Amino acid sequence: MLLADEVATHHPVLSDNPYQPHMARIVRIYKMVENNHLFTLRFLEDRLAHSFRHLPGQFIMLSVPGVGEMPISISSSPSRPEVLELCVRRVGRVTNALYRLKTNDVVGVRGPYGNGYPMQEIMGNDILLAAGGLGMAPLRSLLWYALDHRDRFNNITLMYGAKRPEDMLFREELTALVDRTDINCLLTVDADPGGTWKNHVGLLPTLFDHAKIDPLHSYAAVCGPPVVYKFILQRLLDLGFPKNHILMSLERRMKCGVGKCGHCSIGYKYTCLQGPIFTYWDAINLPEMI
Amino acid sequence: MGKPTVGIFGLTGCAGDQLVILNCEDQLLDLVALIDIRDFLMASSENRTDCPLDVALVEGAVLTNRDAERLRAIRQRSNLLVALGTCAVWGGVAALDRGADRSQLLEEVYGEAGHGYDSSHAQALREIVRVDLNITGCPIEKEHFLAAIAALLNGDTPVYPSYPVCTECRMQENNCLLMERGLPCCGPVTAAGCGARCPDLRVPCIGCRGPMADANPVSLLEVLEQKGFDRRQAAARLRTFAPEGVA
Amino acid sequence: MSVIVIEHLARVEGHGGITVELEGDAVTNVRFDVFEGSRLLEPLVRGKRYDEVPPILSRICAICSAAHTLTSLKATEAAFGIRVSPQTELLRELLFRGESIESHALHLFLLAIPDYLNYPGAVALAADKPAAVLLGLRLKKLGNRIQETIGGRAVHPVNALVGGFGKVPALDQLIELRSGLLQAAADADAAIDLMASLPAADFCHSETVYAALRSPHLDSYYLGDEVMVVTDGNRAIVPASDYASLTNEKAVPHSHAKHSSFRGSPFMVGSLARLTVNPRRLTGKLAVAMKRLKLSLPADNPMDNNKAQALELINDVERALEIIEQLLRDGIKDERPMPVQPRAGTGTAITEAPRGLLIHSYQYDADGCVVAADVITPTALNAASMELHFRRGVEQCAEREEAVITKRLQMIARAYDPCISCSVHLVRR
Amino acid sequence: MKILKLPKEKLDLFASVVQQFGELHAPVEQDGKFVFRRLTRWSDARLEYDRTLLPPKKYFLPPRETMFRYRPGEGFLPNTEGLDQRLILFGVHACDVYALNILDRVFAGKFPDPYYQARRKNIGIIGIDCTPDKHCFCRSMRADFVDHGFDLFFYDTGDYYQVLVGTALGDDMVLATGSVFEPEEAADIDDYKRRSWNKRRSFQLDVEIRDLPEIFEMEYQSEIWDDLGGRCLSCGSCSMVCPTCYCYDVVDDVELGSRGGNRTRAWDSCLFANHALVASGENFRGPRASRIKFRFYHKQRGFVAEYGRPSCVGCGRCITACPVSIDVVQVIDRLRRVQDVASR
Ligand SMILES: Cc1cc2nc3c(=O)[nH]c(=O)nc-3n(C[C@H](O)[C@H](O)[C@H](O)COP(=O)(O)OP(=O)(O)OC[C@H]3O[C@@H](n4cnc5c(N)ncnc54)[C@H](O)[C@@H]3O)c2cc1C
Ligand code: SF4
Ligand code: SF4
Ligand code: SF4
Repeated sequence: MLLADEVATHHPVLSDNPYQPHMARIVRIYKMVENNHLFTLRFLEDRLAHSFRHLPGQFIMLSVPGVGEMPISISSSPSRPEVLELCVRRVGRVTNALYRLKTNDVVGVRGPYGNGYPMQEIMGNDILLAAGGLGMAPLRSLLWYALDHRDRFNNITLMYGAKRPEDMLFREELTALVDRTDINCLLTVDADPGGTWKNHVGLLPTLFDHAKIDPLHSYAAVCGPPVVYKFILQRLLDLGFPKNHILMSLERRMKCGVGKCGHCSIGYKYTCLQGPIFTYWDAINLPEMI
Repeated sequence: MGKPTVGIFGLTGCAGDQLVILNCEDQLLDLVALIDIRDFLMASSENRTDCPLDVALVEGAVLTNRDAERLRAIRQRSNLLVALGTCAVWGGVAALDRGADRSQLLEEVYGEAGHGYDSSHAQALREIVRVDLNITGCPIEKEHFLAAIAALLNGDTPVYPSYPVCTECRMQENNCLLMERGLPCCGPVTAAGCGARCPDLRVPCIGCRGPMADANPVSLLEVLEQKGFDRRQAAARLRTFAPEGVA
Repeated sequence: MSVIVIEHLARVEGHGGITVELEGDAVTNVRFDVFEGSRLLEPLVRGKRYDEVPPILSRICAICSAAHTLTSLKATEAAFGIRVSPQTELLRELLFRGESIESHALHLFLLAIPDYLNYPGAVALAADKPAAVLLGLRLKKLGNRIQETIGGRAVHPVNALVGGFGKVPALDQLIELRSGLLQAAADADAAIDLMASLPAADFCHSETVYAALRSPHLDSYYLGDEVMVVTDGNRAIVPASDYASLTNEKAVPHSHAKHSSFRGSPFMVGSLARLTVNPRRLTGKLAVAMKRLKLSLPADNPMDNNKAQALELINDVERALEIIEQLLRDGIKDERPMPVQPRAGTGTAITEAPRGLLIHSYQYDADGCVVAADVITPTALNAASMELHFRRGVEQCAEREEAVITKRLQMIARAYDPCISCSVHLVRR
Repeated sequence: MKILKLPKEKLDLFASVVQQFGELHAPVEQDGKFVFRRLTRWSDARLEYDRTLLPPKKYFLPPRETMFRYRPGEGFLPNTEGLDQRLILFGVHACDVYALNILDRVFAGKFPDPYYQARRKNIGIIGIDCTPDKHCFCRSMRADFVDHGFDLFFYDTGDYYQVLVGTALGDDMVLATGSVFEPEEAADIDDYKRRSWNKRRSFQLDVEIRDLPEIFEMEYQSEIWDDLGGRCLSCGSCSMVCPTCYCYDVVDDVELGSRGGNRTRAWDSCLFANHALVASGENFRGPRASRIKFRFYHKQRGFVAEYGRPSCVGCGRCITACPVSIDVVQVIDRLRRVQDVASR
C-alpha cells in the first residue's frame, strides 16, 4: 500500500510530469498490410532516444497533436533500441489522423507503461507465442527479445495466423524465420485464394499439431481478437498449462496510461498498471475480464 | 491543398443555425479567409449553385418536396454533409407534427388554398440522405461550429459530449430543479454541450439539443409521474425537439 | 406577355422569390412567392402548457426570436392577468433593444449595404472596405451580448419566462454591457456617416400607409396595446383586441404567407413606420442624424426604411444605456418570476419586433394549456405592401432592362428586411 | 498533536488572519443548498452546513482543466495556470478530508499527478466537525474522523472550538492570530468526549462493511443490478458529486486556423455508455446494469483490494443527487439481505 505523501521512487523515464508527451519524429512508415502500417519513431531529443528502455509487452501513449492520444504497444524489441516501432491499425479518429501524417512529421510519445511480460520468470523456459491478426503487434517485441537473447530461453515456438497471406503482419520478417532452426515458426492463413502461400493453411489452432509443447516448462504468450483467446486458451488448458503460465495481453479503453483516468479498470485492477499482461488465473478471477 | 469549398444551406427552419454562423463576429473574417464559401444564399447573392463542395452545412428540416429535392442535390455535389441544428438532426419543433393529420391542419389554417401547398410531414436530413456529421442544438453552439470547422480543416471530425445536460449541470454545481423544485427538467435525457444553459439560469431544460444517445426516458417519465405530472404530457414534453429517441 | 422571375431572393432570411408579369410596359401581376415549408407551429402548440409555448413559438424565426418570446410572454400574462415587476419590464425592453441592434446591424451591414455599393455580399465588401464590415460586426456583437446577458442566449432566449426571468443579470455583467454601449454610441454615429455616404436609392416612390405600435413612451418596442395606422396624415387607432380588423388576412395561393390590408389598402410596418407613427421621438441627436440622411417623414420611398434602421441604431443604443443606468441606480434585485396562476381566457399581445408589428394571441383552458394560438408576423403584414412597391418599382423603372429591374426589385425587397420563415404562419379563424 | 481552543467570538479575528495565507473559500448558501465558494465577506460563510453540492474535489481535480497547450514546433507545453494559487478551504467536513486522503493515493503512486499534487500543496484545509443528517453514513465507512490531511481541524464544543493542529501551516495560522488560542484544559477534553458521544448516537444510517467485498463477489449475478440498470439515467450525477470519483476523459482540440490547440481533461463517469468502449466496437460494460454494478463494485470492493478500504466515505451526496433515488445504503442493504435475517 502506498502512503499519500510517498515520493514516487520510480519516475517514468521521461519526466516528472507523467502526462508530458515527448516529441518524436516519424522516420519511416511501412505499409505492411492495408490499414496496418508500421511506424518507426525516433525521439527528437537524442538523450531520450538513447535512454528509452522498455520491456516486451509494454506500451506507450501516442499523441497525434490536435487530435488525441492513444495506447499503442511497442512492437520493437528492447534489444534494438534508439527507435520505436509501432504497428497501428487504422480504426478511429486518432489512428486516422496518424495515417494522415508523413515521414518527418512529429508525434508525441510518453511511457513506457504497463507491466510487460515477466521476463525474469520466463527465462530458462520454453516460450510459446500464439497470435492472431493484430495480436502480433505486442508479441513481436517479445519474439525478437527472445531471439536476440537466444541463450536465455529454451525452445521458442511461434504460432501466428492471419486471414489471407496479404493480411499477415510482418510477413517478410516472419517467413524468413521459418527456415531457422532456433525457432519453430508456424504461420498459417485461413485461406489462400492466390495460391502463393508456402506455409500452413487452416485455422490457428491447427498449428498445435506441428508444435512440440512441454506445458510444465513453458510460458504461453497469447494475443489476438476474442476468437483467438477462445480457441487457444482451451487448447492450452487441455494440454495442461498452469494457469499462471498463460499470459494474455488485454485491451481496454485508456486515457492516461498511468492509473488515474479510470477507464481501463477491470474490477479492481488497472489494465495500464497491473496489465496489460495478465495471467489466465487473473483473467478468470476478474469480472468482465475478456 | 487549396481552401476547402463550403456551402451553407437552409431548408425549412428558423435560420437560427445560419444566424449562429453570422454571429461568430470575432471569427467571421478569419473564417472566410480559411474556407471558400461558394454558396450561402442568406449572406450572398452571387452563388455557385452547381459546383462540387467539400463541405455542405445544412440547416432545417425537410418539409416540402422542394426541400427534399434540394437536399438530394446538395448531397450529390458535396463530399461531406453536415446536419446543422436540431431540426436537421432530429426534425426539431416542426416534427411536433408526428401523428397529426397534416392536411387537416393545413386546411384549418389556410382553408381551401392549403390543399395546393407543397407540404409534407417533417423529416430529419438522415431520413432522406446520408449525413456525415451531426451538430445538434437549437440553435447550435457557436463553439461547436467553430470546433467543427477547425477539425475539418485538420482533416478530422470534432468530438462532442455524449453525456446528458444533467452532467454539465452538476459540474456547474447548480441546485437540481427536478429534485429540489419538482420542475419538469429534461436535462437527464438531453444531449449536453450547452453548458446546462437553462438549469444554470434556474430554468428547466426543455431538451432543445435533442436526446443523448444513451437516454433512459422511461425511467425519467416514472420520476415525473411520481412528481405529479401527467405521463402523456410529460412524454410530449420530452419529445418537443425530437420525435424519436425519447419515449 | 413577358415575365421576370427572381427565383431565390438572396441575403434575406428564409426562402422566397419575386415574379412580375408584364404586358408591354404595363405590369399585370406581381407576386412575392414564399417557398418556405409550413411548420404549422400554431396548431401544433395546442394542448401544450403555457411554459412550453414561448420556446416553441420563438422557433418561428431566429432573428426575431427574442421578440417572439417576449410577445408570447406578454400574451400569456395578459390571459392570466399577471403583472410583472418594473425591473422585469426594464430588462425585457433591454432584451428588445439588444435584438434590434443585432438585427439592424446584421441587415444593414451584411445584407443591405452591399447592394448600394454593388457587392454580392458582405464577404466581398469586406475585402475592399473592411472598416465598414467591422463596424457592423461590432454593433452586431454588442446586440448579441445584450441578448446573451439578459436572455441567456443570442438566439432563442431561454431566460425570459412567464412572470419574469429565471435569473437576473449580475451587477458586473451590467457594468460590462454599459462600457460596451458607450463604445457603441460612436459606432452608431459612424453608421449614420456610412449611410449618408451611400448613393441614393431613388427608384420607387409610392403612397404608403404606415402602422406601428403606439407606445406610452413613444419609442418602446414592448409596452403599449394599440396600433396606430397613418395614412396621408390621418391617424386611426386599432386596439390589440381588434387586431383582426388590422390584418384582414387572406390566404393566397402562391405563398404560405397570408396577406394583410387595413381598410382595403396594404400597409408597411417596421422601422420607417415606427418613426412615422411616433415622430415625437425624433429630437436631439436623432434629428441631426435625420438631416444628414436627408430623410423627411412621412416618406414616400420604401428604401428609406434602411435609413430609419440606422436611426434606430442610435436610439436603441441610447435607450439601452438609459435602462442600464437606471438598473444600476436602483440596484438590481434577485427577483424570481411572479407566481403563475393559470386561468381560462384569451390574451393578445402586440409588440414591435425589429421588422415591425408582431402579434401573438392565445386562448387558454383552465389548466393553462393552449386551446388556440395565432401569430401574425411583420413580414406577413408587409407582404401586400411589398407587392405594391414591387409594382411601383417596375412601373417607375425607365430602363426596361431585366438586370436593372431585377436588381431594383431585390433592393426593395431587402429594404423591407423580410424574414420569410417568420411569414409562414398560420391563423385559425 | 497540538490541540488548542479558540473562543467562538474570536473566530472572525482568526478568519481575517487566515486570509493572509491564501484566498479564503468556505461553504456559502445557494438557494437553501451549500457550495464552496470564494468569500467576499466572512459573514457569508456557513459553517453549520449539511453538505456542499460538489465536494472540495473540485479544487484539486477541477471539472475541466487544460493540461497542455500544443504549439507546432514547440510541442506540448504544460499548462501551469493557477497551480500555484494559494487557497484556504475553511469548513471541510471529516468525510471530505478523508476523501482527499483517498484521492491522494490515487494521484500519487508510481506516477504522481503533478497537477493534483501542486494544488494539494497550495490549498490549505481547515476542517470542521459536523452533525450527521439522514443521509450520512460516514461512521459506517470509518470516515467520521480524520487524523491527517488537514492543516487545522475545528470541533465545536459550545463556547469554544477545539482545534487540532495538523501541519506546520496550521501552526503558522495559529501563531499569526496572536494570543487568542488558549491551551486545552481537562474540562475541555470532557466536552470533546461528550460531543463525540453525541455525534456517534445521532447517526441514522448504519452499513456493515466487513466482508462486503465477499458479498459483492457472491452477488455479482444478482438481479438487483438489472433492476438498478432499468432505473439509472446514466446522468453521471452520482459520479460528479462523489468526493472520491476521479475518472476523467481527455480531449484534444485545434484552434481555428492554426495547428495548435489544447489538451483538456474533464470529469467522466463509469455510468456513461462509452466509458469502456474501444475502437473495435467492443464495450466491456455495455448494458446500463453492468455499468451501475461497476460503480458500486469498484468503490466498495475493488478499492479494498487496491488500497485496503472502500473508496466510499459515506458523505451521502450520491443519495441526494440521484434523480431516480438510487441509494447506496439501500443497495448494500439489499445485497446483504437474507430471507430470515434482518440486514445490517
Ligand atoms: C495496452 C494497449 C495496447 C494497444 N496496442 C495497439 C497496437 O499496438 N496497435 C494498434 O493498432 N492498436 C493498439 N491498441 C488499441 C488502440 O489503442 C486503439 O485502436 C486506439 O486507441 C483507437 O483510437 P482511435 O482514436 O483511432 O479510435 P476511436 O474509436 O476514435 O477512439 C477514441 C479514443 O478512445 C480510446 N480508445 C478507443 N479504443 C481503444 C482501445 N482499443 N484501447 C484503448 N483505448 C481506446 C482512446 O483514448 C482513443 O483515442 C492498444 C490498446 C491498448 C489498451
Ligand atoms: S436541474 Fe435538470 S439538468 Fe440539472 S441536475 Fe437537475 S435534472 Fe439534471
Ligand atoms: S439546457 Fe436544455 S433547453 Fe437549455 S439550451 Fe441546453 S439543451 Fe437546450
Ligand atoms: S445519479 Fe442515479 S441516475 Fe444518475 S448515473 Fe448515478 S445512479 Fe444513475
